[in-house]
Amino acid sequence: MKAEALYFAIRNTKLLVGAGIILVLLGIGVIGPFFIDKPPTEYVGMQMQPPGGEFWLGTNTFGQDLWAQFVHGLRTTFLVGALGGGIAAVIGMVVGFLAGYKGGWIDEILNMLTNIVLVLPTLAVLFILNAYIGVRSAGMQALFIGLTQWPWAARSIRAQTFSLRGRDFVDLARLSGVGSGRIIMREIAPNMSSYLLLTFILLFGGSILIASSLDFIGLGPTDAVSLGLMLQQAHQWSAMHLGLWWWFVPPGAGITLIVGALYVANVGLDEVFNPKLREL
Amino acid sequence: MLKLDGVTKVYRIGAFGGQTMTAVDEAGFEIKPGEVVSLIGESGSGKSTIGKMVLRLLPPTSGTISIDGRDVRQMGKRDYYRKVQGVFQDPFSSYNPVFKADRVFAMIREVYFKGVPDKEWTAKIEAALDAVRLSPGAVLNKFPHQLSGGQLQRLLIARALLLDIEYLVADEIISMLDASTRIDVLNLLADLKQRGLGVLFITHDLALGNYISERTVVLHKGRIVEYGPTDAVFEQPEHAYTRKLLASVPQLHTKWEDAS
Amino acid sequence: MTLEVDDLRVYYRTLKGDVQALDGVSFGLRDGEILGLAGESGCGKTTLGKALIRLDGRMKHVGGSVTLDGQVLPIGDDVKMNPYRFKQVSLIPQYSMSAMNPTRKIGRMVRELLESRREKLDLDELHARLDLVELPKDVLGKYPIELSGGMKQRMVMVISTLLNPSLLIADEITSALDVSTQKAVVTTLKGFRDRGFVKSMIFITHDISLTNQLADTIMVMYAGKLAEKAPASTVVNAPKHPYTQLLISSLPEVGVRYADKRLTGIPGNPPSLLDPVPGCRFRDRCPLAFEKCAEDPPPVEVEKDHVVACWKAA
Amino acid sequence: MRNRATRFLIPIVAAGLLAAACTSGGTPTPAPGASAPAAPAPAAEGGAFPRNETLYTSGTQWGPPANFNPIREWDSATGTKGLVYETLFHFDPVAGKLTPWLAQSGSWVDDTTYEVKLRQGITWSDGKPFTAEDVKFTFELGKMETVPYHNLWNWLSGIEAPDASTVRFTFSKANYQQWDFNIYSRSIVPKHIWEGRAEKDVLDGINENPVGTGAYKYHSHDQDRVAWVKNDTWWGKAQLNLDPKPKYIVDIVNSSNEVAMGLLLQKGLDLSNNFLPGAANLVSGNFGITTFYPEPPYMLSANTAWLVPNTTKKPLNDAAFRKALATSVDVKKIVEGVYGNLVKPASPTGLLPQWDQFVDQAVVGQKGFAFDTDKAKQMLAAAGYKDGNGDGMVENKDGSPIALKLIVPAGWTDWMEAIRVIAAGAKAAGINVEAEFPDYNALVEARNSGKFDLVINNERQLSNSPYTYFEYVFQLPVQAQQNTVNFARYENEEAWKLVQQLDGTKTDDIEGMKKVSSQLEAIMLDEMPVIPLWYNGLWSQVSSSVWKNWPSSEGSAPKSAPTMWRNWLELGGFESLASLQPVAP
Repeated sequence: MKAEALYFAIRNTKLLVGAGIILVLLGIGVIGPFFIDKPPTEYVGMQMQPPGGEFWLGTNTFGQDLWAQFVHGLRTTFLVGALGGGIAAVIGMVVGFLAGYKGGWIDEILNMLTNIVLVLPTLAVLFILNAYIGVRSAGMQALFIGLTQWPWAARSIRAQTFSLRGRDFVDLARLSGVGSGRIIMREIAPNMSSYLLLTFILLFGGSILIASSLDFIGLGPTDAVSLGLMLQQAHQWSAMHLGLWWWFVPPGAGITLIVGALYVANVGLDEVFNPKLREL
Repeated sequence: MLKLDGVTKVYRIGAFGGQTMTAVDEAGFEIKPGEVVSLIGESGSGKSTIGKMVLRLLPPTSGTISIDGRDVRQMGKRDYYRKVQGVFQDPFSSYNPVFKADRVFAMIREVYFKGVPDKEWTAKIEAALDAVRLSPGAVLNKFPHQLSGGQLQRLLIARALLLDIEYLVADEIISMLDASTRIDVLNLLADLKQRGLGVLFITHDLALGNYISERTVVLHKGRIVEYGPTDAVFEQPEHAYTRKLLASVPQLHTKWEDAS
Repeated sequence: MTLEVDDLRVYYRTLKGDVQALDGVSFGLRDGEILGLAGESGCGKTTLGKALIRLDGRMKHVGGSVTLDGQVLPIGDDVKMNPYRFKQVSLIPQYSMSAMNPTRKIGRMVRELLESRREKLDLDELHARLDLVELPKDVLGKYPIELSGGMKQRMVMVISTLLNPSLLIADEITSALDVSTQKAVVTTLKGFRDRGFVKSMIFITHDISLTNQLADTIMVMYAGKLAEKAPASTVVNAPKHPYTQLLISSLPEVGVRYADKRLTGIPGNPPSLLDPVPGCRFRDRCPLAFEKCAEDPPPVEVEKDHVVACWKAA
Repeated sequence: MRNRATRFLIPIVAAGLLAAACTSGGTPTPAPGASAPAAPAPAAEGGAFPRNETLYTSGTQWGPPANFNPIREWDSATGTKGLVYETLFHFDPVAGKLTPWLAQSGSWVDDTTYEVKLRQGITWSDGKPFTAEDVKFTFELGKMETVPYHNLWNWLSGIEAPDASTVRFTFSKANYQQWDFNIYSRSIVPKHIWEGRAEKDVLDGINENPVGTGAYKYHSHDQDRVAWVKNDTWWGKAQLNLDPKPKYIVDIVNSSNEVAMGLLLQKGLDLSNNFLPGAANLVSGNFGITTFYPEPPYMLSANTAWLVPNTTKKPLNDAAFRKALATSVDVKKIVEGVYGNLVKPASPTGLLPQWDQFVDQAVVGQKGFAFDTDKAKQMLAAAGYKDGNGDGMVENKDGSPIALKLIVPAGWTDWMEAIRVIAAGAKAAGINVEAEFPDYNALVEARNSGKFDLVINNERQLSNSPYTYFEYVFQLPVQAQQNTVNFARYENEEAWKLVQQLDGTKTDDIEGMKKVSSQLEAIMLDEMPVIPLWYNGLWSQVSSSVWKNWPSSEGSAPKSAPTMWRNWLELGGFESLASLQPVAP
């Protein structure tokens, strides 16, 4: 089974291209900052310099090195994506598994919770939170995204769990004296592992998009540089009108590439895991 | 002796559980050690619900299930499952498709035989496989889809045997098997009673029930309509439903129109 | 002769290669004949049934021909097959009960189906047929969910035969039913043939006892090939192929008790149809196998209407 | 950048309400508005406004025009005061003197009596004559408690109109500096229309169809614009020899500076009073956009941005500490890096360049400060602030750690950038300052109630007198809520007395003013109640594609302020409009 998945994985162009792009960008984001000695917000050079030898992506209105910002921004963006997607995935799984497996009143309560969070006007909540809490870090942003994005994952995991819990092998595990937690972890979850992976990838990409949107409307972290914040700054400081394309093209392309690549990889993975899509 | 006494199961249905549906109504019968009891009924008769209640996968709404006079609800589930085990209809869905088939043994070991050394355990498995006439090399370390339905069902019976069980619930365990192999599994079940095992054999196929059981319970819409020694039930059915059922069974050498 | 199947080969495409699910099967079907198609899972009986009406995406018509009422059916071409479906060939698939659109009332569904075939609904005829299968007329105003399994099954039978096709294929339609319903369905099918709603029929099942209640002829398949074909009573009482013999002898009947007579099954499993080795496909499990079995046994008509593919039988 | 609206709106409101400044009730603070209104349709579309007869402006109004009530100087539609309603005088910041407007002249008859002679032949736009009664009526409206200039009546004792063109004001105490401010700031309203209006209507009325004496009349308005049409019978054409050429003035509601820049570049806008980042590039980049100066700082200076310490909190209650903090700020980096030289570093006193004559250079030379990290460290050490725990940051004298939060509203990106620079500079000197960006309303709440450490503020504009500046810094008493002035909560009785003394100095007594000012500057530099950082510009970007002869530092061009900002039309804004010439005849 696993070998088969691997067999198809290394032959799936979509997966390879998607994962390749992600890995390259991730590599830049993870390793890149170690080669940049100054903080990305430092005013290091002449203002508004086009890309060139000294500053690979040029400088912005303040004379900040945009390559340094891009590299650090990639790191933050990945971090928020992974953290936000991770938190959402974990909550979604806990809620989905519990609701789907336990059923009954636990299901009803969790379902209600899911629906409440689902219809929550996220943006409005964020505005209010922002007004009262004030401090905004990348971690808090990820936490917020995680805390608001899990419902659809929980719903689909619940549905899948629901259909799996009626299977004979689950009954058999119960007949073996295995407890609920272990049945979920070891009988049900492994059956959905590919689905859970796909869910996480979608949440990951979704978190990046949401984070970028939040950044862009001014609800981004204030202690970090992210690709969304770069875009926001470029927009606010009229980079477009001033012709400073090197300020907004790289972060815009970065976000598009990451999310696009995640999507392509997701489609690829889907084909790897799903024999029906794999067929011809 | 495994005894059911006035066992009833009522399901709540409808959008808000406002309606009820009685799946099993005051069922009572017993299984003695070394005896196969057939529980015969058509779909919706409640026969699987009874199987699940005996296996404590569903709680009865009322009535008691007892072993040797002791209400099973007073027993811890782990202890209970050492005595009572089950095998289900679909061999393929009884196995978690992502794991190897012999994981069903490992699961038992984890819970009941933690301290048993590997060697002893291997010997135990081999003995159990031998009892179901499987060769270890043919079935161990394989994924479910690499094995046939007959092999899988036998493997599940071997799993139950590891626990020195007293009672086995066999819920339609051969209906998904091919004709060429189902009789062997049936024979195996019949052999188990020689080991003193009590078997609840749930089926819709009267011929199969007739083949191996000592006593037969006929279930219709949740109620027991006929209960007695198998020969008596098949040769002198008392209830009209049983007679209708018998008349509908396709016989290899007799055509319906000839019989009537 | 209604149907003439000649050396039909249909393979399944998989990643590991072609599964030779139907590997050179020939047989004929007379007007008014009901053929019982029996065999274990994976023997090719369902493939054969499907091949006569619609190949799904993974099926490939490799060779052979199907002639119905003198016309060669374009079975490899889904679009060209369209005019034949329902009018000439009709299929009741295995899970047809659950295949009905749950959002359509049954009457509307029937009308739409006929319209898509450019046929007009003869309401009197429909009512007559509903009467025949003991369905009240008002089922037409109901949704599928309001019908029981047995009623749905009968409704599907009525719909499938509404245009009086030459050939009806019933694929394992009784396997999920209770014995009493089984009997009703089988009786109904027979009635359809007797009334001429269908000219001839192929009844696919794994249950030889059941097919014997209905079929004129039984064809036993094994591993994608024909094993034996003979009048029903011959197959049940005097089979010639070792496989048929073993199969028949492994079936318990009411009255046969383990304590009195211990039946035995057939040891071993059918071979993989992915690149099968040449020769008789049953030989690994056959108690009579000898050297010659390494060659393919051709189907031989050992007596009138009794075809056997076995070196020993010939 | 979006919220820049309030940044310029508020200081102007504050200045406009000078007389009411020490009350807390009459000073509504417009909310910044979280959602941006839809971008205006391109103003270049002709329709009712032929492009070559229309002046398009933007940068003042940040929400749909709400009212045409000149009493509501803080949120009436742009142009209500200045275009429709006029004041007795204008003030010319270049010459530093009042320009008679509705008044022919004004003079102190004695120390507590001021007499205004009105011009003849002025009519309201409904044809009724403008008389001394209107002036008397307008100032007497201030007797209503909620009218912003109510406090005037604390020292104004009576008004007489002995004839149609004479108004005589008598004072219990003459505050000469404030009075000058008032006579060029108060819109005169027609008595025959406003008479009988209830207090609520006077303050909150929308005042549709405003009737004024001004050069323009109401034309129409929409969610995204207000349009004024020229008053052909305006008195000023003859009496002031001013003849504004645009037949229509259309002020576009801002949605964002980004949109404003787009409109400006498309020639859909003639005058943008928005802060446009990178404006220097527009000027040098051949975009057809010009500013007052063709080189840094490009803009006239309009107000001073201060770093305001909460002087009630340790260690900000220590002047030595405040001065060390001041010394740690690299203003040059802010001016160059953040603003791209669009602003000028402030002098140590923070007094605007227009008030240069009042700056005592000797005092500044002796007590002034300049950016010097090492010196800041020495000053801290000398004042007894040491880094005891070795984390690189100094502690309080009692050893407790110092952690100061410097706040600006989230979204005010130039200030956000600026305080990052300030925090970095402070840290380099050993002062632990963290930049934070609370929501605007939360900041206002914290600032007004004194629950903050450090905040940036610029809520006082250029005016006729440095008095307004010092009043902002030193005003007493400090109350629980400080809504407009002295956010630092700095208490110095002596300084406050000096401010009042300055107020009581006659406006032509320059030497007297200098003398008091010098003393205040000395206190300011010793005590550092606020730390002046830079002069914000009078943001103004103009396009000469339709209208020419914009104010500029070059050649013979007008030197007045090119702006539509609230309350600036009397500070030269109107004169700038009046000198425009059409490009195509």
